[in-house]
Formats: sequence, structure tokens, C-alpha cells
Amino acid sequence: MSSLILRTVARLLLPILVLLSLFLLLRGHNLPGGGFVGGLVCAAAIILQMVAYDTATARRMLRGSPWLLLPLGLGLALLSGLAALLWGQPFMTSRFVSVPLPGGGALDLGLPTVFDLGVYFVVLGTVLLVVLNLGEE
Amino acid sequence: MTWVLDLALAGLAIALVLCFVRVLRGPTAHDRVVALDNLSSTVAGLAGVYAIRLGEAIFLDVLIAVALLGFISTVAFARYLERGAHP
Amino acid sequence: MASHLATDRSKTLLRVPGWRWPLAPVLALALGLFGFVLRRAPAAVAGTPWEAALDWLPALGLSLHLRLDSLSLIFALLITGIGALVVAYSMPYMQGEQGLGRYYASLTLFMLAMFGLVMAGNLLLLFVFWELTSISSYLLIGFRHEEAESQEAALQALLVTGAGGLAMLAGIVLIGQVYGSFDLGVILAEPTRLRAHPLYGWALGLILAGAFTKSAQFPFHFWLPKAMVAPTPVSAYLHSATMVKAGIYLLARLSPLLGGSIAWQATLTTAGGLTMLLGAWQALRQHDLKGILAYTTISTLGMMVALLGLGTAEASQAALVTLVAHALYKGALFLVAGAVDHETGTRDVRLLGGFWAYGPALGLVAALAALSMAGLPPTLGFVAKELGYSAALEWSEQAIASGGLALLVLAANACNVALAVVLGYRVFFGEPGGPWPRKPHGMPWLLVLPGLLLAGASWLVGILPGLLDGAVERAVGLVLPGAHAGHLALWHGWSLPLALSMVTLASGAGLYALWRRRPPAPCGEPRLSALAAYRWLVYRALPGAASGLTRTLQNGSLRFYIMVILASTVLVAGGTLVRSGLLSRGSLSSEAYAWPELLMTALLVAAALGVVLAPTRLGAILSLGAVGSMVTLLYVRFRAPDLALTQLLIEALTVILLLQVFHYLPPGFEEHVRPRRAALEIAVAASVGLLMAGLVLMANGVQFAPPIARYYLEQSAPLAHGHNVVNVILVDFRGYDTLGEITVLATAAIGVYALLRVRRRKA
Amino acid sequence: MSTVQEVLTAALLLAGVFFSFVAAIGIVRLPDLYLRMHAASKTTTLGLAGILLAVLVYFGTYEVVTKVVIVLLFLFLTAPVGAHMIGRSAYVCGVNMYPKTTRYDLERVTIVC
Repeated sequence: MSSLILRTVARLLLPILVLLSLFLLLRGHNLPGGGFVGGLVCAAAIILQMVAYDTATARRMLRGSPWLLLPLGLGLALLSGLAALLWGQPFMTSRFVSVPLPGGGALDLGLPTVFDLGVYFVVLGTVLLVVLNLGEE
Repeated sequence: MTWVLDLALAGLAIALVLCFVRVLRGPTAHDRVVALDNLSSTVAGLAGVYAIRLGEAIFLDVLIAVALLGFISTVAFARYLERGAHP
Repeated sequence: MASHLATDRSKTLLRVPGWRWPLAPVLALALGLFGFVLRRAPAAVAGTPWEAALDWLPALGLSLHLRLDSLSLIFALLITGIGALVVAYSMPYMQGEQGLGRYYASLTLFMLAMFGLVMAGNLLLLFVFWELTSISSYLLIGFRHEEAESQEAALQALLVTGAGGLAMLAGIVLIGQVYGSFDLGVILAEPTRLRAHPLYGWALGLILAGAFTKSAQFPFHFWLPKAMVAPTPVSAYLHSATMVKAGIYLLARLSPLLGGSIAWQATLTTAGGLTMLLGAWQALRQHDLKGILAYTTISTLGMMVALLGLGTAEASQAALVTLVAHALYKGALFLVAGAVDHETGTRDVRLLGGFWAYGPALGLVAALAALSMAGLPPTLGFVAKELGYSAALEWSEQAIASGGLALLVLAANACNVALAVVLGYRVFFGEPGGPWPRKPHGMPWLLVLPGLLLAGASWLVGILPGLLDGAVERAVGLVLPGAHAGHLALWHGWSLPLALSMVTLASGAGLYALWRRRPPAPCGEPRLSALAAYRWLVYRALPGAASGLTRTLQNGSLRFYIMVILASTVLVAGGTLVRSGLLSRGSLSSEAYAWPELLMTALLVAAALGVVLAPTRLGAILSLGAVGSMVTLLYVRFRAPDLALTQLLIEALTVILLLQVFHYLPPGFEEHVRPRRAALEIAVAASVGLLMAGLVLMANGVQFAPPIARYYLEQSAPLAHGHNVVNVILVDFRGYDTLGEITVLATAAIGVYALLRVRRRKA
Repeated sequence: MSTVQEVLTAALLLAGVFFSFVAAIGIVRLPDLYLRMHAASKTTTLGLAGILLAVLVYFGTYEVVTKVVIVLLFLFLTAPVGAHMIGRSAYVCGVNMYPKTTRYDLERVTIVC
């Protein structure tokens, strides 16, 4: 029912948007972005598919139901908090490991980034769960 | 340089007001959607002007987001109007 | 627990041939406590009370602090002694009833609660036990819970004593405020501080409310006669000997603190006097044995309250001795009435008579107890009455006042004498008025022995008052610090009180003769009585008010709920904001006044108005989109890219969500609102707007604490390896909050999902 | 910040703003929806392009250049699609045209709704 042009553009845009959302997520620690914004951008991308195609295809594109995202996100967030206990530090203390990048700089990956990923999945899961179910006719 | 920025700011501000006029007055819903899309683009333009004025390249991301979301909401509105909603 | 186990499993556990003793644990407990108290009695009487304290809720000032001084000694002995006898009496009496486990469990709960109440050294602890006694009394009155009558009586007792308990709690809290602690030792150390304090009036009133409801004083007395539907051992134990005396104990314990002022003396004497006379008068018109006993109990309680109100040493001594005498003879008479009811199946005085042929032993017990009730010489009743008269006579200088008081006491005692004759003589020797429902067969000896012990005790102490002397002496010292009362003696020589006693006996006999000729007609319900007021309040006023309130507040319209919520927020927050005067210190930085910002705000306001005034739903969403864009622009202008990004995304997704939802809704707004209602809503909305503006202004201007922002700005790079402070805070410094937030987000999503599935399954 | 760079930024910026300004006037003045739609898409494409190029010239760092190029690509891709979608839904919903329109290509075409 929807126009062909929109469908092609939507399919073309999906990779760019997901890339943008991951970009926003990973640089969140230093520059504006983070789990929350990344999650929303990715949700917007999926919603674009839903508008272009229909809810069923959008759901198939996810290859898993939005249900999985919620426990995954919360699990990640909790784990990143509990991980600190392994080193005997109180809950939620962050530890960092710096990954040398090919370009010479060093990327500080650490527990907060995992936590951010958790936030990313929860936000994505929430928005999708609501919008996809609303769209379901 | 500063007068250029002020002039740009003024120009975009007037464009903003004009968009608003159309959003509020627009006889049909489509007019309002078009005006809203134009409004978000002008806001993106303003973000660009402020990027130069404040010397922060970070506003480019805001500009990207505005452009992206302007497009998605316009398409969503169009789809909603198409599916039998009255103008 | 032990009692519950004992009775229900008694068939197997404690199979004693011939006689089943299911109650060994409870009896052991009662006697154990009695022994415990008796062993510490000499020390308490000598003035060194036994104490034990355990911290329970230090934050609240509540500690498990038990204290046995001589005032609580008297009560404790009564509670445990009569408790043991009542339990022994219950075994044959309650045989064959269902739910015995529940009965004995509540009885034990009551005994322990009452024991704790009189031993409590901490006011809050006293309140806890006080409420426990109310609850156990509710359970015991409502023992036969199928009958409507006992349900209503139990509820009535609970509501009245419970409400009084709450008032007392308020009073206790006030006292706690004044002294800063709830410990009785601390409070009674300097009693005058409360009297000087402005809160004294309130504390007095509230504590008296608690005491008067518990001890069934005049306006709140109606629950006690109704409570007679309880099994007789319960009436004997709770509603004559111990529970109704809790109020008297409270007045005695707090009299050094609250007493001494005109208000105290006036309320106690008037309330006590009124109850005394009313009780006596009503008792004469009862035809049910337990009814007579109930109303005479109310009358004696009134007398004790009045005596405590007089405030002299003799009066307090008289009150305490009357308390002990009443507990003994009234307990015995109740047990006799129970036995008669158990044998003949009726308690109607007009039918009963000539029971001597069936239970001579019971007759003896009744005679002994009745003599003590009438106040004849060798009994404790006589000693108490004498003290009462001498206290009344020496109360105040003016002869008329003390004479008048003595006359009132005489009238009440005369009624007591008349009814004592009824109970002691008529039931056993008079001729039966009519056929009895049950032929009395052999009476178990356990129905008689407890009564005998009680009546015997009242005679023993009557003959040798010295036994009580030390304890009462020390207790009076506690009730009125520094006061010194004379020694108890059976014989004070030929004195005016003795003459008054003679007059009482004579008038009592006259009253009995009058009573016999005109048998009491059952008195109808007076329209204006406290009971009618209680019924109106509980069954009509409260339910009516509640449903009225629910109808107005829960009328189903979402708009109304939101308006009510917003209006109350404005009132509360706005009120405090204005009153605190912080508003004036709010400031707006000058930088915000340049023309771009003004234009942006103007457009923002226009868009917001657009949302409200839009005729169709789509128009509203579009204006909402415009509002979102303008707010994003403001964030860009004030150099907050992070906020701008988030705002933008949220706004776009909200628009898409609304579009999805509005697809199912009619295009236009359906609700048409009456102009008057719309005006109200506009007013509320405007005030909320003003409130928010005020809050922002205040927050901008007022610094409550050094800004934490500086700490985060400095620490974000070294500690958290991140330059984007906003995200660092969100994820690292205050990660724990974010964990909470995303859990909330996930739960919300599940909630929406569930709602949608419900709709789909219905569709 | 050499003067050439400054002049170029100023020129590009003014061009961008000019296009947005004219488009805004177009939206208000033009009689019916379809004409206004032409004006609207100009802001998104030319207006923003001018400003973005100005930003590119002004900053000139490696990062900004890549971002601007991506955004321009994104804009030039989505703006026409957006306009197309609105036009389509307008025509389907029967938004009537300006009475004095001369060419009417869609007379024979019926769109499956």
C-alpha cells in the first residue's frame, strides 16, 4: 500500500541510521550521545521501517522480539554493576581498560560503557514494544 | 563577520515566524505538516548558524538529528493522513 | 499458642483419665506469674521496684521497660490471681463449646497484655498493651461469632475502646513532646513541667478520653452492658475485675503528672459521680443477673474515678481499697451467676429463686460475696465503704460540699446493698418465679471453688486489713507524691462514717423491699442515649459521608482527577513557596533578555496555545511538534547539545506514538465542557504555570548547598575517563539511579504491553 | 582563519539563509498546498546545504567535513521523498488544487489507495 520510493529509501537508510545510533552510543562518554540517545535513534530507524512497510516486516527485521531486549538490557546493566564486586570494590564502581586503537589513540572501554549498552537495549526495547504493539492492527 | 551572523540569525528568525503563521493558519492538515517540516529545517539551519557563532562543531549532531527526525515525522504524518484520516 | 495446642489436640496429648485437663499450660502460666509477682512483692512494697528494660525501638523512644512498683503490684496480683481462677472455672463451664483453642488463646493474650499494661514503665509500651487488651476483649466478646448480637457487641466495644486508645496515644505523644522521652521514670521525676506547659489541657483531655472509654465512664458506658453477651468467665475477668480497671490504673499512674489542677478535679468528680449514680439507677431496673452486675460495676467504677478526682490521700486510699474489694466480690458474684446460668439455663432474676436446694455450696459463696458487696463489717467491702465515707466527709472545708458528696456516695451504696440482697438472698431463698429451661443436675465442684476462694479472700483481707496496708500505703505515695494515708483498720471506733454505714444498710433494705414489690420492667431504649448516638455515627453518618466523598472525588472523569491533583499541588507547593518568601530571592540572569530569546519564547507560547486551541487532534499534535522544535532551539541557544538531542528524539517519538494512538480515535475532540467548568480548569492550569515559573525562578536564585556541579566537572575526566559530564553522571557517578530508572522504563513497557493485549483479546 | 575562508563562509551562509527566507515567504504567500510544497523542500535542500557548507568551510577539520558530507547526502535523499509522500497523501485525500492551474497531468492516472 505504501509507495515504492519510500520503501527503497527506507531500506537504504536503515544501515546508515543504525550506524549513527551505534556511533552516538559509543562516543557517549566524551561527547553528546550515550545509551539513551543511541537507543532512541535506533528505535526511530525501526519505526521508519514500520511506517514504510508494515509492522510485521519491521518485527521480522528485528529478528527477535522486542521482549528479548528488556531482560538483555537490564542484565547487562546489572552485570556491569556486579562486576565491580569481583575486585572487592563496592557495587557499581567502574573499572577501565584502555584499548589501543590502530590510529594511535586509546579508547577507554570500561564497565560504564557496558552499563550504557544496557541502557541502550532497554530504551530500544521499551519504545519498540510500545510502538510495534500499538501499530499492530 | 559578526554582522553576517546577526543578519543570518534575523533572516532565519523571520523564516521561523512565517512558518509559524502557516502552522497556525493552514487550512488543511497537510499545510500544517509541510509548515512543520519547514519549521524543523529552519531550526536545523539555526543550529548551524549557532554552531558557527559559538564555535562548537558539536551542534552538527543536533542538525543531523533534526534533519533525520523531521523526515521521519513528516513521513509518519503523511502515512497517517493517507490511512483515511480527514484533512 | 500453648493453650491453642493444648485444647485442640487435648484428646490425644493430655489424656488424663476421668477429668480432662487441657488447660495445664495456661493455668501454669497464670500461677507462675502470680508466684513471680508475689515473690517480688516485699521489695516493691519496701519501695525498691523490680525493673527490666530491653530496647525495642530506640528511634521512637519505645523500650520494653517493665517495672513492678507497689501500685502495679496490687493490679498484677489481681490480674494473675483472678486469671488463674477464671481459667480453672472455664474448664467445666466452657466444656462442649467449639473453638475452645481460640477462646483460651485470646484469654492468655489478654492476661499477658493486661499484665504488661500494669507493669509498663514506658508510656508507648503501655499504649501497645492497652490496644492489645482491646483486641483480645474484641475476640472474647465475639467468641460466639455466629450470633449477630455478639458480633455487634464486640464491634461496639472495639470501636469505643479503640477510639479512646487512639486519643490516648495522641495524649501520650504530646507528653513525649514535652518531656522528650516516653520513659515513666523520666516523666514522673518532674511532674510539674507538664502542668506549666500550654499542651497540658490537650494532653489531659486526650488521656482522660482513653481512660473514660476503657473504664466505661458516663458518655462511653454503653458498651459494657452490651459486652455481657460474652461467656461469663470473660465477663467476670475482663469486664469487672481487670480490663475496665485499666482506666483507673492509668488515672492513678498519671495522677502526679496530670492531677492537681481544677480541670482534673472537676472532670473526674463530675464524670465519676454521674456514672456512679447512673449505674446504680440503671442496675435497679435490670432483670438479667449479669445486667445487674454490669451496671453496679459501672457505678463502682464511677465512684473510684470520683475518689481519684478528689485528690486527697484518704480518697486515693479509698479508691484503691474499693478497687480490690470490688474485684474480689464482683468476681465471685459473676462466677456464681455463671454457675446458676450453667445449671438453670436462665439468668432472669424474676424466674430464679430457691436455688439453695440445688447448690448449697454456691449459696454460701453468694452470701459471702453479697455481704462484702453490701459492705457489712467483717468484709473488705465494709473497710472500703468506711474509707469512702471518711474521704468524702473530709474532702473540703465547706460542710455542704463534702456532705452532699457523702450523700451521693450513700445513695450509690444503698443501691449496692439492695442488689446485694437480691443476688445473695433472693436467688437462693426466694420462691422461683417460673419454670427454668433446664433442670439443675449435679454441679461440678470447679464451678464453685474459684468463687469460694474469691469471697473467702475478701473476708480474709477484711478481717486482717494489715495484709493490704503496706502495699496501699506505698501506692498512695505513688499516686499523690508525698501524701500519707492512715493505716487500714476494720474498726475506727464510733465515728460519723460508721453512722453513715448504718443509714446505708437501712436504706438498702428499704430499697430491696420496694424492688421486690415492683419487679423491674425492662427499660426501653431512651432516644437520646449515647448508644443511639454511637449507632447513628457508625451505621449512618460515617458510611454516608464516605460514599458521598467517593462519589464526588471518584466521578470517573479523567479531567476531574487531573484537575484535583494539579489544584492540590498548587495549593501545597504554592502555599509553602509563598509563605517561605523564597520567591523574592529568585533572579533571572540578564543575558536572557536579548531579542532572539524573546522571539523563541514568544513562538513557544504561541505553539503551546496552538496545541490547546487546535480543533482537531492532528492539529494538536502538529502544534506539539512545533513546541518540541522551539524547545530544542532554546537548548541549542543555551549551548546544551546533549539536551537538545534528547529533547528532539523524545518529541519525535511522542508524535509518532500519538499518531499511532489517534488513529483509533475520532478526528475531533468530543468532550464539550460547560463554560463555568472550563473557566475553573483554565484557572487551575494558569496557577500551575505560575507555580512552575516561581519554582524555576527560585531554583535559579537560591543556593541551598554548594553546587555539586563543580565536583562532577573536575572529577569526570580523571575518575571516569569521560569528558561528557552529563553522560558520565548518568552512567557512572549516579549509575545506581539510572539502573532504577531503566527498571521503571522496562516495567512501564510491560504494563503498556499487557494493556494492549487485554484490548486486543477483547476486540 | 584566513580572510578568504571568512568571506566564503559569509557568502555561503547568506546564500543558505536567503533560500530559507524566500522559501518561508513562498510557504505563506503561495495559494495551494502543492505550490507550497515546492517552496518547503527548498529550505531543506538548498537552504541547509548553504549553511552546512558554510560550517564546513568555517571549521574545516577532518571530522566536520565527513559529517557535513554525510548529512548533505542524507538531506538530498530524504527531502524529495518527504515531499513526495505528502503530495501523494494530499492528492489521495482530495486536497483541491488552485483553480487557475493550467497543466493537470494526473487526470488520467488513478492512484491505488
